Amino acid sequence: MIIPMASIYLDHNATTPVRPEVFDAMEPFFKDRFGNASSIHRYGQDARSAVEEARARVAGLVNGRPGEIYFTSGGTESDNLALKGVAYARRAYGRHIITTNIEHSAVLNSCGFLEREGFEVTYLPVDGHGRIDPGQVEDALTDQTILISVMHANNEIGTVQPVDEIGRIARDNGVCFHTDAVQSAGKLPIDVEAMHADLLSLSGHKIYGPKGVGAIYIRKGVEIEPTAHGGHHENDVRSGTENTVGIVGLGKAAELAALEREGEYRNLSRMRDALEARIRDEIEDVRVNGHPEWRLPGTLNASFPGAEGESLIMSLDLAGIAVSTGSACTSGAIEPSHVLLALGRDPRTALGSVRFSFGRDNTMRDVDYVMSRLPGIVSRLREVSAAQVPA
Amino acid sequence: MIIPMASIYLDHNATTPVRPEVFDAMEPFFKDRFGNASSIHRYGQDARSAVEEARARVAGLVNGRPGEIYFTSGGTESDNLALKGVAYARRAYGRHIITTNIEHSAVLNSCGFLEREGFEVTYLPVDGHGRIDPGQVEDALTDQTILISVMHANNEIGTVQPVDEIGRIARDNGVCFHTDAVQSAGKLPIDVEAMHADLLSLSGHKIYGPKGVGAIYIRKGVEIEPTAHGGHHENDVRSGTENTVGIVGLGKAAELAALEREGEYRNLSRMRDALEARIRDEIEDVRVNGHPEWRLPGTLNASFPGAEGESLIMSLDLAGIAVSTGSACTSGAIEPSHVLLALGRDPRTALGSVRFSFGRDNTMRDVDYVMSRLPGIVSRLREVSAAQVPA
Amino acid sequence: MYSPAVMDHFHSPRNVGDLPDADGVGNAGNPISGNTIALYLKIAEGTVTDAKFRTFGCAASIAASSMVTEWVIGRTADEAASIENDTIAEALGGLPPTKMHCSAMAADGVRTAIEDYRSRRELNAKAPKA
Amino acid sequence: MYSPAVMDHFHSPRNVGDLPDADGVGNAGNPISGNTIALYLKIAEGTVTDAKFRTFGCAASIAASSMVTEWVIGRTADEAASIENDTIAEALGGLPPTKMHCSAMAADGVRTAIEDYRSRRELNAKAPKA
Ligand SMILES: Cc1ncc(COP(=O)(O)O)c(C=O)c1O
Ligand SMILES: Cc1ncc(COP(=O)(O)O)c(C=O)c1O
Repeated sequence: MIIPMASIYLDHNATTPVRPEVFDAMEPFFKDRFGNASSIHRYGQDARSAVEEARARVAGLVNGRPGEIYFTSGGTESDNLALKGVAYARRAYGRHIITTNIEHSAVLNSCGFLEREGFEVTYLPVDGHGRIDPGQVEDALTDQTILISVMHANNEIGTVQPVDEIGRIARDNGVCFHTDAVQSAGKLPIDVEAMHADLLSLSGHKIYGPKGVGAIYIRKGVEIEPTAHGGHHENDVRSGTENTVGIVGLGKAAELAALEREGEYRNLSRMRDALEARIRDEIEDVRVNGHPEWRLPGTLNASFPGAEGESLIMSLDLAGIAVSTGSACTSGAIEPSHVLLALGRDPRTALGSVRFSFGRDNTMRDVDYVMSRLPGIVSRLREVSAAQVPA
Repeated sequence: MIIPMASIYLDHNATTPVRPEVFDAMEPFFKDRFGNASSIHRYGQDARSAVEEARARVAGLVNGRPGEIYFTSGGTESDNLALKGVAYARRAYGRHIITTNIEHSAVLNSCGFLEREGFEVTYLPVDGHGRIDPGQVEDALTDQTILISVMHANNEIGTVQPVDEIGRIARDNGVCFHTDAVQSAGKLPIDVEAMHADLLSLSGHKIYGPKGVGAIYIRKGVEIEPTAHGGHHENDVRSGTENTVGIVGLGKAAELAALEREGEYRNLSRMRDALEARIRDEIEDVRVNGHPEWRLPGTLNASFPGAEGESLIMSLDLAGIAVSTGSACTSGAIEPSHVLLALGRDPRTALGSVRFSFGRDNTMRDVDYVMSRLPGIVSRLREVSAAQVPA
Repeated sequence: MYSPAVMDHFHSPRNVGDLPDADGVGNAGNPISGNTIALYLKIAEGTVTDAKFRTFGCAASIAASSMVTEWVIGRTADEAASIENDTIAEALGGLPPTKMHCSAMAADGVRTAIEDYRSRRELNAKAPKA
Repeated sequence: MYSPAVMDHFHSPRNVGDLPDADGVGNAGNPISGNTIALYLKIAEGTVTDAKFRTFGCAASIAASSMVTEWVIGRTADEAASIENDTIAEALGGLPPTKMHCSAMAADGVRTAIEDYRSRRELNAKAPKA
C-alpha cells in the first residue's frame, strides 16, 4: 500500500483498527492458550474461562446479564439471527414484522428473505432527518406483529432513534423488540433495560475490536431458532467452535468502550462539529444529512451536489484522506444510498454525498487538513460536471 | 492455567494452535492494515488485495478456482450454508437429501432443521468401521433428491469415505454433492474435481489457522440461498464485513497445509500407529474404532470398556495429556457418541472411548509418555467401576 | 469446571470396593447408557458403620460416590434415607448444573441401599425362627 | 481497483469543458440517478478536430470521458460512430467488471454526438438556401 504524505482515516463507521490493549489481550490465545472452549481438559477449561470473562464484559457494556450474551461472527450475523431467529421461533403467533426503511442491509435483506418465506414486513418511513416517531410504530402494530426491529443509530447519517419509547411500545404490546446497536456501541449509552430491548446486535470491529466477531443480547426467555445449527455451542443459540481470540478481543474492546465512552463522546463531537461548521462556511451549496441533535458524535454526512460521491472519495484518497459514501460499497455499482433517498434527497444529490466518521485516533489537525483539500476537490469535480454552483 | 509437569496436546481434531507463520501473516492486519475490504480508499483496497490473495491460496488447497471460494465464520457455518443454502435454492426441484448417520452435528442438525421445514432426509448407516458403500447412495436416490452430503473424513474416528465414487454418482444423477472436509484438509489430498464436489466445507482452526474463520467451495453455477443476508459481500453468498485477519490467516494456513501435507501424513501415521500398537499390546480389552486403512493419519479412537470417557480424559489431563471423547462436549451431559453407536458399539463401550489426535507439534516421545500413564489410569478406573477385566 | 473437592475425590476416591457381607446394597443410575453406582452399606444398631462403592461414570459421579460414602458413615439409617440430592453436591463444593444428576445418582444409591437394608430386615423379621 | 491510466485521467482529465460552437453534442447516461456525460465535438471536413466533455460520475466515468475525447480527436465521423464499448476500457488499461458501464457511457456519448452532427447536417442540407 502506498501511503501518501498525509494519511488521515475518517471512516471509523466502516471499521476501526484493533486497539493495542485489545491486541495484547488477544495475543496469548493464538499460540499458547489455543484450546477449544468446549474441550474438557485444561486447554479447553482455560479457553472457556476467557470466553466467559469476555461474556461478562460485553454484558456490562449493554447492562445485560452474561447469560443473555451470545457470540456471533459479527453484526450481520447478529442481525440475521435476531430477525430470522425470532420470526421462525414465533411464527405460530403471527407473521408480521415492523422495521424502518433506513436499517442496515443486514436487517433489510433478512426482512426481504422473510418476505419471500411468507412473512409480512412494514418498513416505516423516516422524516427528513432520518428519525421515526414512536407513534408510527404504534400505528403499524397488528395482532399478527411478532417483532419490531429499529436500529439504535444509523451507520450512514448517524441519526439516533427513540428506542426507549419504541421498546416501551413493544413491551406493552407483547411484541419482541430488536435494536441494531452496531454503530452506537461505545458512542452512546446502551441499556437493554431502559430500551426494553429483547434483542440487541453488536459488532467487534466498530469498537476497536477484531473483525469477524460480534454478539447478540437475547433477553432470558425469548425463544430463538438458531441460524447456525450444530454442536450446541453458546447454549444452543449459536453453534460453531468458539472464536476465543475474537471473543476475548470483543470483550476487551467492550470493557474499554464502556469506560471511555463519555470522554470519547465529547472528543468526537468537537471534531465533527468543527468540520461541519467549516464545511458549511467554506463550501457552497452543501447539505448535511442526519438529525441536528439526535446524531452519533463522530458522524458527518454531507451532500455536495454536482460532485459525485465515488469521485470525491477517490480524490480525497489521493490526498491521503479516507472517507466513504456511507455504506462500504460491495458491488462497485453506483446506486444512490437507500438511507439518503429515505430522507427525501433526490437521487443525484444522494449520489454526491460523503460520510466523514471520526475516531479515537483523530485530532483537530485532521479537520484542518481536510479543509485544506476538500473545497478544492469539490470545486474541481463540480467544474468537471459543470454543475451550477450558485455564485 | 496450571500446567502440570508434562503438557502433551493430543487433541488436534478438536482444534490446533495457530502456527507462527500464520500468526506473522495475520499480525499486520490488526492495527495497520485494518481497512474494510469493501471500502474504496487505499485502506480498503489494501485489505481487498489481501483477501483475494488468501482466496487464491484456499482455492489452491482444494484445486478449485478463487471465484469458487467464499469465506465464512468456520466449519459449522460452511456446513449450514451448504445444506440449507442448496435446500432452499433447489426446493422447487425436490425436497430429499441424502447424508450419513456419522456426520458432524453441524450437518446433522442442519438436516434436522430442514426436516422440520418439510424436507426429507435419508441418513445412511455405516459399516462397523464407519464407512458407507457408494451403492447405498445410489439406492437411496429418488427423483426428489437434490443434495448428497457425505463427509470426507470423520472427526471422531477418522474414517475416510469413498467421496470420489459418491461424487461421481451425484454428478451422474444431476444431484449436488457436498462434502465436509474440515478434518481431512491438510491431512489428505483434496481435489474438488476428482471428488466431483459441488460444495466443500473447510475450517481454519483445524489446520493451524485461526478460529472463527472457514471457507466453502461452491462450484460455479451452483445456486445457493445465503444464510447471512446483508451487504452483498462475498459475491452475495455471505454478507458481513470481511474478517481480513482471519481470512489472511486461513489463506496462509491453507498454503502451508498444501505444501506440507505429504510429510505430515507420514509423520502423523507413524506416531498414531505406534500408539495404537502399544495400546493393543499393553492394555487388556481394547477396541480401536474406525477403519484400519481408510483413516486419517493422526486419529486414534479407542474404547476401554469399564472405564468411562470423561473420567479417562480428566485423569489423563491430570497427568498432563489432553485428549477428548470424540467431539468436544458442549452440553456437559454424558451421552454415548452417535458415531460410535452407528458403528454398532453398545452404549457403555461407546461411553468408554477416547480420541487421541496427533499434530505437527507431537513427537514419538509423546507416545512413550502416554503409555507411561494410560495403562495405570485405565486399570484404576476399571477398579473403581469393577468392570470385569479378562484375566 | 470442577471444584477442588471434586478433583480430590475423583483423583483419590475413598471407599472404593464392595462389601460381600453388606447389610444393604443400592444400585442406581442408567445401566444401559449412563453412569451407574453400586453402594454397599454395613449397618449396626441402626447406624451405618461402613460403606463402599463401585461406580462407572464421569469424574463427578466418582467424586459424588466417594463423598457419599464418607457422608453416610456414622449416620443412622433414617438420616441416610432422607438424604437430599443437593447434600452431596454441596459437600463437594458445588457441581456444574449439567452434573447435578451425578450427585442425584449417589443419593439414589444411598436411598436404595437403605431400602434394601430395610426390606432384608422385614424379611428376617417375618422369617420363621429356625 | 483502478489502473494507473484510469487514475491519471481521473486526476488530470483532458478536455474538460464545453464547446459553445460544437458541431455535435452527445448526452448519455442516466440523468435521474446515475452518471451522465455531455460530449461536445468540433468536426471539420468529416474529421473530429476538437472534443470537450462534462461528466457527473465516478472516477471511471470521468477517466473514460477524458480518454474518449483523446481517442476521438483526429478520427473521421464514421470511425467515431463505430466506436465499440470495449475500445475505451482497453485504452484505459482495463476497468473492473462493475465499471464497464462507464466506458459504455463514454462511447454512447460519442455515438450520440455524431448522430447529432449528422442530423444537423441533414437539416442544413434540407434548409432552403437564403
Ligand atoms: C448499523 C450496522 N448494522 C450492522 C452492520 C454489520 O456488521 P458487520 O460488518 O460486523 O457484519 C454494520 C456495519 O457494517 C452496521 O453499521
Ligand atoms: C467434521 C467437522 N465438521 C465441522 C466442524 C465444525 O467446524 P467449526 O468448529 O469450525 O465450526 C468440525 C469441528 O468442529 C468437524 O470436525
